[in-house]
Amino acid sequence: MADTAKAKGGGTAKSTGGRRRSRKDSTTSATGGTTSGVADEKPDVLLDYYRRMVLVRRFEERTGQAYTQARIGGYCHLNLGEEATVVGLMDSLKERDYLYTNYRDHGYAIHKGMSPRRVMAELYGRSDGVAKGWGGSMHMYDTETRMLGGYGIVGGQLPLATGAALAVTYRGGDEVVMCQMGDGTTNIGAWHESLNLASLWNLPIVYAIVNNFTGMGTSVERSSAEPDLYKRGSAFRIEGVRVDGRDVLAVRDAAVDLVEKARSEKRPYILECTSYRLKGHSVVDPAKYRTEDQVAEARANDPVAAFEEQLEKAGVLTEEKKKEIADAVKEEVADAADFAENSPSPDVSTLFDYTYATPVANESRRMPADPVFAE
Amino acid sequence: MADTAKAKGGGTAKSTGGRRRSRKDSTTSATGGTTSGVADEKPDVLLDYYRRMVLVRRFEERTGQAYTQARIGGYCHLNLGEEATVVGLMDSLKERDYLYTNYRDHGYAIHKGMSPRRVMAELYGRSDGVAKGWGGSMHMYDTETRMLGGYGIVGGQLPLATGAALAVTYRGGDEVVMCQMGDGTTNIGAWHESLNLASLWNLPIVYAIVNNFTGMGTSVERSSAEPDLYKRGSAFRIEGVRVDGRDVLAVRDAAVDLVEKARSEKRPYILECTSYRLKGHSVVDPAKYRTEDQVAEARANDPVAAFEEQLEKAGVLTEEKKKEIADAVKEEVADAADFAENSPSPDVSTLFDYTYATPVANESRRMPADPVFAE
Amino acid sequence: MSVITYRQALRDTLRAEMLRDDNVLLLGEEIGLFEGSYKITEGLLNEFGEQRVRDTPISEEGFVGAAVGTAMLGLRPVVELMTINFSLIAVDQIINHAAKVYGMFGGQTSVPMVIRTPGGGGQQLGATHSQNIELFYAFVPGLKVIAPSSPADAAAMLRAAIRDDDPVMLLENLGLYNSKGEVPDGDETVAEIGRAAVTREGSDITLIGYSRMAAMSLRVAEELAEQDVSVEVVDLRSLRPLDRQTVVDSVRKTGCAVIAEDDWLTYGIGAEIAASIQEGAFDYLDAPVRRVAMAEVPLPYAKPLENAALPSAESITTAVKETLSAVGKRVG
Amino acid sequence: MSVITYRQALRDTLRAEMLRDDNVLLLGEEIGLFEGSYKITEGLLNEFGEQRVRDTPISEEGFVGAAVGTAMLGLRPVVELMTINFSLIAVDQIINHAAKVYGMFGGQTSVPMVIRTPGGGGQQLGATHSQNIELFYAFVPGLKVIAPSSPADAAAMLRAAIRDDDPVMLLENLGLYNSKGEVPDGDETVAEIGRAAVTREGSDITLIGYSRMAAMSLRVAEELAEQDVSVEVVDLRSLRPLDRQTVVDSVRKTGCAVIAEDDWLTYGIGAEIAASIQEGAFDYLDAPVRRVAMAEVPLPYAKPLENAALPSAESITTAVKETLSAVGKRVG
Ligand SMILES: Cc1ncc(C[n+]2csc(CCOP(=O)(O)OP(=O)(O)O)c2C)c(N)n1
Ligand SMILES: Cc1ncc(C[n+]2csc(CCOP(=O)(O)OP(=O)(O)O)c2C)c(N)n1
Ligand SMILES: [Mg+2]
Ligand SMILES: [Mg+2]
Repeated sequence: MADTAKAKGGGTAKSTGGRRRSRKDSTTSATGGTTSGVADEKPDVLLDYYRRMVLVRRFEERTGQAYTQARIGGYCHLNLGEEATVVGLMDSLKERDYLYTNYRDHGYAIHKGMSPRRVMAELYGRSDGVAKGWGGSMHMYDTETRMLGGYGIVGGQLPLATGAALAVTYRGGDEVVMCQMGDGTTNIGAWHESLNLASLWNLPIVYAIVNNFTGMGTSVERSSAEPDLYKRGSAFRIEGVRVDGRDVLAVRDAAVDLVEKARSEKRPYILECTSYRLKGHSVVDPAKYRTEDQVAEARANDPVAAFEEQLEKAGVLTEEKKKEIADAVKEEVADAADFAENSPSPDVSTLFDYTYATPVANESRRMPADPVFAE
Repeated sequence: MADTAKAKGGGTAKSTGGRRRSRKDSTTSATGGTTSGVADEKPDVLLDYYRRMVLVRRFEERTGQAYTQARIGGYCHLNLGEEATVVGLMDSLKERDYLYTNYRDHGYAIHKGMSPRRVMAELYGRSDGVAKGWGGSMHMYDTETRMLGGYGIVGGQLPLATGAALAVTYRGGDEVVMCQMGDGTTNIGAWHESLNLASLWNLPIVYAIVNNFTGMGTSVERSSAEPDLYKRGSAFRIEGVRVDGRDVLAVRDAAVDLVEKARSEKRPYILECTSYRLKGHSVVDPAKYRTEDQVAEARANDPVAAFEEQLEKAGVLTEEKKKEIADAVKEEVADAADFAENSPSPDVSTLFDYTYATPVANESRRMPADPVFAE
Repeated sequence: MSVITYRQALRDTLRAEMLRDDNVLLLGEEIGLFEGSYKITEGLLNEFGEQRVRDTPISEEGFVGAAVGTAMLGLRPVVELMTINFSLIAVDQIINHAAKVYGMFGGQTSVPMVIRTPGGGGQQLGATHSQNIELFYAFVPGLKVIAPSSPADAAAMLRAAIRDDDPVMLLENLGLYNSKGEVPDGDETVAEIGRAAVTREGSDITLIGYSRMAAMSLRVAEELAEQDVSVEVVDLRSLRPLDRQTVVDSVRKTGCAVIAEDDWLTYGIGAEIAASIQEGAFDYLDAPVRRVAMAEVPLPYAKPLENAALPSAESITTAVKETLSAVGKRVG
Repeated sequence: MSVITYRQALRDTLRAEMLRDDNVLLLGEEIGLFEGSYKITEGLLNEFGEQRVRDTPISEEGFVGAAVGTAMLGLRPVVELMTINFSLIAVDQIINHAAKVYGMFGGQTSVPMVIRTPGGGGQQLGATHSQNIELFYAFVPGLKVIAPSSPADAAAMLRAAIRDDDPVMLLENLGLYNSKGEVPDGDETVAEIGRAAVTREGSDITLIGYSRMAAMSLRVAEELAEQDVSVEVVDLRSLRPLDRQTVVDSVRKTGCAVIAEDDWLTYGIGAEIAASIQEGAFDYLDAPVRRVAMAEVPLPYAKPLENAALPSAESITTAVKETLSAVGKRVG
């Protein structure tokens, strides 16, 4: 179920097995990936995962709407199609573990523990937002739940997350850092420098690659000379694993395995989760560059629909339960939107509140029309 | 004789064989590496290589002296201990091939075809220098011999060299680009980005790593999570080869092989040459951080002494011939130094000659004490 | 004469230059199949193929440096950096390599390349995606840095940049892509890099801007004209070299000046303009040169905060009026 | 009171701060075994071990970013960048991350880190290794940028930087490492970031500099005193925030000013100083503010060219004398 690229300490870096999986051959059923091991998992857990996935789906749909209505501004990237990956990854982390992500961060923020209300309020740029309206879609952050930020500069989060893992070892703690990124991100220099440091310094970190097979419109094959991304750790003797990111249990199992290895061994790992982006790169991208086949393929690989179908077949998800969950989630998302709508915008008087943490002499607090020397 | 990390197009990236060679186990004789295949090579060629190696040795010794006498300024890094690597690599290139190097570039400049006179004049900062005194030790450059520069920013030459190879394919040419660098350079982001591009775009380039086992004072093991540097191409499906850089014939053979493969297949390759730095990182570095053992080991691995001994034993290098070469080289180096000494410094009136190639309106030509508006 | 957008002017010029010269190639993220984040390269992959319109991985340092390498061999690459914020990843290749190769090696090899990249705040993109850091490039000898404010200038300057033998940074602006203006049909004007332009004559005060702020300054001047204020507008057009003389000549005439910039004030582009004016027009100045610029904060996402932090037509108008009253000229 | 070098002041302070606070750790290339390219960290690996004095690979972006990450978790990393030229590789982590984390996330997590790095031309290091690009950091809100010119300031400012909760760039200078000065024994002064200092009082003219140019300005003032010229010297000390008031107060007193900087003139640090002076002391200025700065070229290696391109005591003296004669003050 999972491909592995081993690179054990001391030994020779080599990539074992790992038959190249193209988008085609990883499509295992008409309605997307089959979730493995459903029969062996507790129904409660399965239903909870289902609920969480539906929550991401509905939250993101609502976000898309609100963006179209100009209630949300800036760049806005959704987790549509990546719900199983988001839920599986987040369930592998303990509360004390740290998370860094890229700008496609709403689902992670919610499932690392932020309330959908405050995430939505951030999207609306309101003062009750998780970053008080200073960050917006790309920059969810919450010290309490240890989600240490969504970052908009591709690859920017990698050195930071690596440093967080260094701080953990410096203090002798047993937290793990997870650093999420997209496939395109493995081509930037910060990837190389960060993974080298993490391996050299034996840091407890899991680099989680969400491989949706494309950057904005550029495919993995056209951007990565080694398109089997989990194997790229070979340059640092870091072991990598690839899982089907439409399979929430597989993602969770692989993530738990690597997170706990990272914790006990103090070693970095790579986890690649393949997935399908259901829509364009960001809300405004009509994705004209996709062929009809690709659109159909993505739709056929909808992880929420597939998981739902499977749970229904397995008798875990009854019609009743499904409706109950649908209603509860609908309510939760509507409540989040209401909360956001009613939260006040940050006051202009706070404009200079967050330039410096330690107050400093002669800081400029000039507004654009002010002269430099106030009389 | 050479370790290989294969990564053939289409197949799975994997590192084959390649037993880890530590400094210890690559020491094959008391006086450094034995040069392989001496018996099979023409005496003339052997003597020529010997002469070239001696030329680098004497040139660098003279450079060190001149630096100490403050005739040369700035940072100054010598090829002492890397003579076999320099000569072997340079002999693999055709005149039409391009070369990019780091700042440790004197030997390469000479053996890519620049006259020692003009290289020394550059070191002296004189107008007959290869870069008219604008570059200095770290920045040898000559359009004619296609040595497209020594670069002082670690890793800076990699994207440039990669781009040169792209230009070659854009034009349908059959030149190859060689890009030299040190071991420490494989840890910088530009390495990753460049090699990924070169593999993705099928560029005819050989990345030549001179592994002298240390950056300034930091060992490969303390800086590279994969210390077998030739294997780092696995992240890009680039094949790598390691040779004993004290063995001029082995370096040449491996380099010729990869350069010609790069030329015919339009593919990038990695060539790692292990070698020993006989002195400190730069002329001013007393290398106090080296243990006595390490100093002794480096001295025992002097490639010039070893090659000399071997050629003598093989009867190729007679006492007479040795003296003849010694004298000729001594003469050549003395002549270079004289030439440099007598070359005029660039005139201050040329200060604004090389800011722009296309003249431009309102360019500043102010000297430090001048007002902005000349009356 | 056609009225076209700034975007269209750039695209048409790119296309024409590619038709004119086989050595011109395009490199950048998502410029091919995706047709450019801001669609400047729409249709070009189809027309010219992958060799000449090359999608790159997300590797700004790598592909900007590679472009420098191609230029060293005589090609004329035009690189798109998606926004100027991402140029920070490539800044070593731009400043330590593109800008140095010609001089550092004694003038042997020029680097004929163009980097096109948009700046501009006001799109709610947050602190890391809204910076105006043209200063970093304008500061560096060896680079040429130009910033068109109109479709006609966009075309003429891009043409000049591509034909120039030095590395040229062409600063575009998110807020200008859809702006329209007249461009003569079949225009072949090649702008002279290093020249500012007086885009509106006036006698009461000099208002200086570049890129979007030059366009905004023109609008402010038009509005003020209705209040009988005669504003002379200088569009810097070129940040390096900087055409101080045109600025100073205007201020010698009007006696006072306001600078509109959308970067941060302290050490921003306007600082040099103000410093130059006081040097070149000392005896003519009737009031201090005023600067209108961003508040000095990491730009917040929330719209009210962002609006407050950025310069606007209103803030420029305020500064102009206050300066006029300082020199004793009545407004309205 | 001991007379020690600037280098020693830095080293002693690093050591004392490490002893004081376990959260202080050092990161950088060759700072451990090699003891620092310029020996600022001599002996520290031996004393504190690898966990606290960490040699890094040549990966400026990676380890500067990693330092930001450690700071986000409450450590207080002090990073050495071998020279400011190499900071360009890390500039995205400095500007887009270190400077943004506090504000972009609404003030939740501060980034208490220090980046120490020397600048300075005049060592024949050529175009890429001789740049003074402190401007890039001084321009960015969210960073604090300080530049000591004496051993006492080096100690007091490094102490302040380490104890400050924001990212601080501490600019050292190759030309100052061996300079000596008095530092009180057992000194515990914590400099106030954001404050300039009048390092010599005078009445004829204000001479403004920072780092090596502040030290050089003092020497020029001393020489000119022998010619009966009374030069007031202002050492900026902090480039962001910038203490305009101290500068302007001095100029209001003297009526004229010269700025000495060793970066390029156009858009250099001095531009902001001149712009600020004309705004804050307009009615007091008797002559234009003059700037002495590098010639605008990629700095050549050859000594005569390098010497000609760089500001010197002579060029500063010339500008001072010319300014004095412009305001009608006799020299000598
Ligand atoms: C350094 C940098 N370069 C370019 C961009 C513009 N950009 C934003 S997202 C993106 C694609 C990223 O692809 P990937 O890493 O696969 O993540 P995905 O969006 O698919 O989740 C690009 C190029 C950026 N934000 N930062
Ligand atoms: C980006 C950058 N960082 C740091 C330096 C300082 N530096 C110069 S040489 C060097 C060591 C390079 O080691 P290696 O690549 O192994 O080459 P070697 O000198 O051993 O030939 C360092 C760190 C630099 N020049 N550029
Ligand atoms: Mg992707
Ligand atoms: Mg080395």
